[in-house]
Amino acid sequence: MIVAKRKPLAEIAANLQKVNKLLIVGCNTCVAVCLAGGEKEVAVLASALRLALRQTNPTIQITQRCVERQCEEEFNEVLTEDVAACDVVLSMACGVGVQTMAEQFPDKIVYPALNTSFMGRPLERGVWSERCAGCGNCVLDKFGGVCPIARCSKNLLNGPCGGSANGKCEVDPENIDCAWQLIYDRLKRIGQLDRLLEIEPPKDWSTSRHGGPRKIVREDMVL
Amino acid sequence: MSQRINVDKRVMVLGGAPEAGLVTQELLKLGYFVHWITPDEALPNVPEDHPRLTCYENCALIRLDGHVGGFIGRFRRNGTELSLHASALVVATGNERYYPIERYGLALSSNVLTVPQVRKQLEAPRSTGAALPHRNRRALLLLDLNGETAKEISAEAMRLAIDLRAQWHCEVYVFYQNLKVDTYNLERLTRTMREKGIVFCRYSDPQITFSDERISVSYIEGTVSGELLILPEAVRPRTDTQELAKVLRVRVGEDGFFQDINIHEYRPGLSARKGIFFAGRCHMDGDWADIQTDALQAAANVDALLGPGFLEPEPIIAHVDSTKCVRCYTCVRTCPHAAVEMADYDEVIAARVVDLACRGCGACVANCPVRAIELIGQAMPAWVQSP
Amino acid sequence: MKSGSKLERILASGHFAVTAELGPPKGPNLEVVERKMQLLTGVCDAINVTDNQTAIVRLSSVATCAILAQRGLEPVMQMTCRDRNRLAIQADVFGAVALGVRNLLCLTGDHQCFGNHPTAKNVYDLDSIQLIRMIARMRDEGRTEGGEEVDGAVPLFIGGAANPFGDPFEMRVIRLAKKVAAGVDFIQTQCIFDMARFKEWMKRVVDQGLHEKVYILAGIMPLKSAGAARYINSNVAGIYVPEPLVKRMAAAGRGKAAQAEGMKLAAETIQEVREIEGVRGVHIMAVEWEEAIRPIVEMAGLLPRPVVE
Amino acid sequence: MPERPKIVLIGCAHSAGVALEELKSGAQRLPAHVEWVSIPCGGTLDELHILRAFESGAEQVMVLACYDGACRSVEGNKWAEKRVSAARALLEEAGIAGWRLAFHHIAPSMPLDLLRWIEEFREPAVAQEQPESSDREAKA
Repeated sequence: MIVAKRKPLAEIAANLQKVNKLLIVGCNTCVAVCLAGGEKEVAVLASALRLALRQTNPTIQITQRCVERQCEEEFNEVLTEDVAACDVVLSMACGVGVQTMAEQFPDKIVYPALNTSFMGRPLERGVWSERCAGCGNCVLDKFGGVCPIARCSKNLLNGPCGGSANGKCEVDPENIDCAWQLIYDRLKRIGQLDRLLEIEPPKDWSTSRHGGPRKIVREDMVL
Repeated sequence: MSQRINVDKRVMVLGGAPEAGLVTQELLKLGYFVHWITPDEALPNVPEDHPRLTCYENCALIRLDGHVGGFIGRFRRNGTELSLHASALVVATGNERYYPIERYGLALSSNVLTVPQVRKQLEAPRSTGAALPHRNRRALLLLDLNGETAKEISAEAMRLAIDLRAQWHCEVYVFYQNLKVDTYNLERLTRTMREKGIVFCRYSDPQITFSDERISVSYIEGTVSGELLILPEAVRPRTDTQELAKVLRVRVGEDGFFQDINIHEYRPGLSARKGIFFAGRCHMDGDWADIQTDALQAAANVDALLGPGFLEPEPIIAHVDSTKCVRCYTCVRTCPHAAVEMADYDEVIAARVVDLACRGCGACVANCPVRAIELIGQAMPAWVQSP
Repeated sequence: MKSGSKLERILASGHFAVTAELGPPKGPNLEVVERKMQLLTGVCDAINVTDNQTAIVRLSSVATCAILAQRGLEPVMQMTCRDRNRLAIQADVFGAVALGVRNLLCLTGDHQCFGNHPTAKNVYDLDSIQLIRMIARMRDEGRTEGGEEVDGAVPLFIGGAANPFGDPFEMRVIRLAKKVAAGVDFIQTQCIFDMARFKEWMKRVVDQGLHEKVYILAGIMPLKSAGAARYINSNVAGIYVPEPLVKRMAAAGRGKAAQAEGMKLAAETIQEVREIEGVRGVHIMAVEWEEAIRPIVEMAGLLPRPVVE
Repeated sequence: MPERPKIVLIGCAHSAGVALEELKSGAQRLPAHVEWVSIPCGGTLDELHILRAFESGAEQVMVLACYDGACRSVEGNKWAEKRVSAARALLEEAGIAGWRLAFHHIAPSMPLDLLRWIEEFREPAVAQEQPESSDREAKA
């Protein structure tokens, strides 16, 4: 899923000093599941903003809404009246949801309330870890199911750098596992250590963000 | 929503420790049907042909579904799987004994022996003509060496000391650090020991030296030498404790035994999960008398729960609005009572709080990211909802 | 001869090579370069010029190497994958060759979080093994990474690094083998303090016959003090100074006495690695302490340096 | 008697609630400016309860939960403490001093401690009111 985290309150509040009617819109998909932008976080943010603005903008009116999936226009249609009635939309969705709102309601000011961070998974309640960099050309088959692009700090494709110690990455030994230690351990376990001997050629990054904004068209779904 | 549910008087007792037998016997006496199940080869002291008892040896729990009043245990036995139903479950798997060589730093030899080893020599039948290896010798018994000796093991060591004195006429010195005599048995044993002329020596950091055939132990007031050093074994959780706790969705304490007793709210032996009880050595340190008491208490706890023949939810319980749930598993991962699970609501899969298992703590409510859970029966001031 | 560089000629003629590291200044101050060049003249066979080492911005290795080459010194240009993509790397390599550089050390590069621009975007378009192979193809096949013909020759002696002390240990020899397969000519290792582990690694290298395919120069770092050793242990992943060495440095006291001990220790380490099968030279990294290099090389009995045709 | 600033007390019914009952049986009462909110366990506490209490005019909020090892739901008291930290961080971001939110472990046998905490809670409020006085006026 997409993992995000709320921006600092002051940064959000800074954009709202002159706003009379604010609409906060959460999203019930990824950001709800990663505890960043569901109904609860919308309510907490609304309350915290009223407190933060009580001196400089005490009359602000805040409406709270949540939609099923903010990146789909159809789900946002229920918001039409609320959006029309507000001055500013504060989106608690990922960056995709924020832009959907901005595209769907082109005359409205839309601000983000979250920092969208990565595609990852929960390791335990309250802990999420990055797993995929969306490079557009999956290499997990070669690396025992551990992605060196998303999980090695230097996205190395031919083995660990010298900064791997005790299974940890020197960039942050407390929090980052060395992806190459994981790859080595996995390949050993599944009997594919021979894959390590192959020299992986320079990656074709054109399928990633480096090739420019991407679009997928599935011809059989387009009439 | 407060509904009574009738429950069977059917209980699973898990584990082959002696206290499991006591729990079983007591439950049978109280009129319960018992499935007595152990992963071990055999069960101790099985009552003969009891119509309400079924026994399963070599039978390991691999999965537990359901909740209080309707647990379904899935077991593996001799390569086949079987399911057993019960309204409650008592865990009495016991503990594991071992010689803590790393803690003691002393290797066993002909004159450094464990309590059970000496006991075995003591009890070897005279008719075999075996010599009495340590007769008339001076024995040094070391309790609490680099850590506390468990109570049951201390009691066994003390009984050994008394018997060595009586049967082999040994001089016995007992070294201790912080002798706990907080049970009737231990208190009585220490009194008997003193009466029999056994000497107690307190140490803080004992120095143990070996020269020729003799062993010297220094204690606070001096040094004693003898020919035989006796060391008690130690106990640790059974190796399958963690795994079993995971299957049962109950906690283990920091020491690795099943969850500690909550002194304020729980009677001894209640787990945080309704309908699951702990009995004996799998969760406590005590001598045999304490363990017996605990086993009877476990049976009484079961009876307090199931005796009336029905269960009903507590006055405050959580309830999930399945149409709002986004299936993030936060509540399932949060519930300290393992009362929340993903469930099929015919049309949607969503979290469900099992009414009978819920204790109304509200942790799921506060953590739910989409506010799909509410506490039924709990009123909050109006300002909580709208400022 | 693949490149005809002086370093290659020294190694090919069987001499025990000595290379040393020169850290460029944090700005265009040529006086620093001059001073360091003087310190290193005549004490080593080639001079490594670091490339924004530990991700701290410095005078570029291309420019510094060009200056060294103009003065008739033998530069080993270090090139990391952190700051440049495959276009920039190839362009800079062409430039360096045009300016007289004949040795190139291909590195992954320290992560920018350790340097003075921790908020920078890194590149890592290539990794060091891909870089080695790209340069080898430029030299041997006359092709760029993209497959086009290179206009002119690229006579480079290609180096790589190896860290026998990083984890997973089993990967360390595999990685060396991959570098050899990619076309590396010489290897400069991470600083050696844990001699037992280095010997274990070298044994595996020799067992696989890799020492016959690549010249291995053992990394040497003189310690200035016991504090420096402790700093390495707590701050540099993948290097470990064993406790006896830390104690030995501590026993030497402080200041000049400690420095003298550090130089002596370095010279002893050189003598010890010289005895190991497969080690063909040493690479001395005296970070911002280039004054130490001459006495160390002298103590190790490696002066004067040989002259090759 | 001048009106004292409102304090909201949110506490676990099993510990703080019992302590309050004890107070009443001793013929003592909570001062009038204190509003008691009973929750069934510390686990129920939501940071929103705290924020809303401030929004609805509380000057101070005190959260009371059981001691470690005494929570009927094992870790409800730990949840309460976490929520308080999260709410305090938000309040400070919103410009409300962190001391206005207090957390105490409590046992049923501690009614007098509870009274004392409430008294002590008030005093620094007076002492530290100055720097924040303008915002209080603005609100009034």
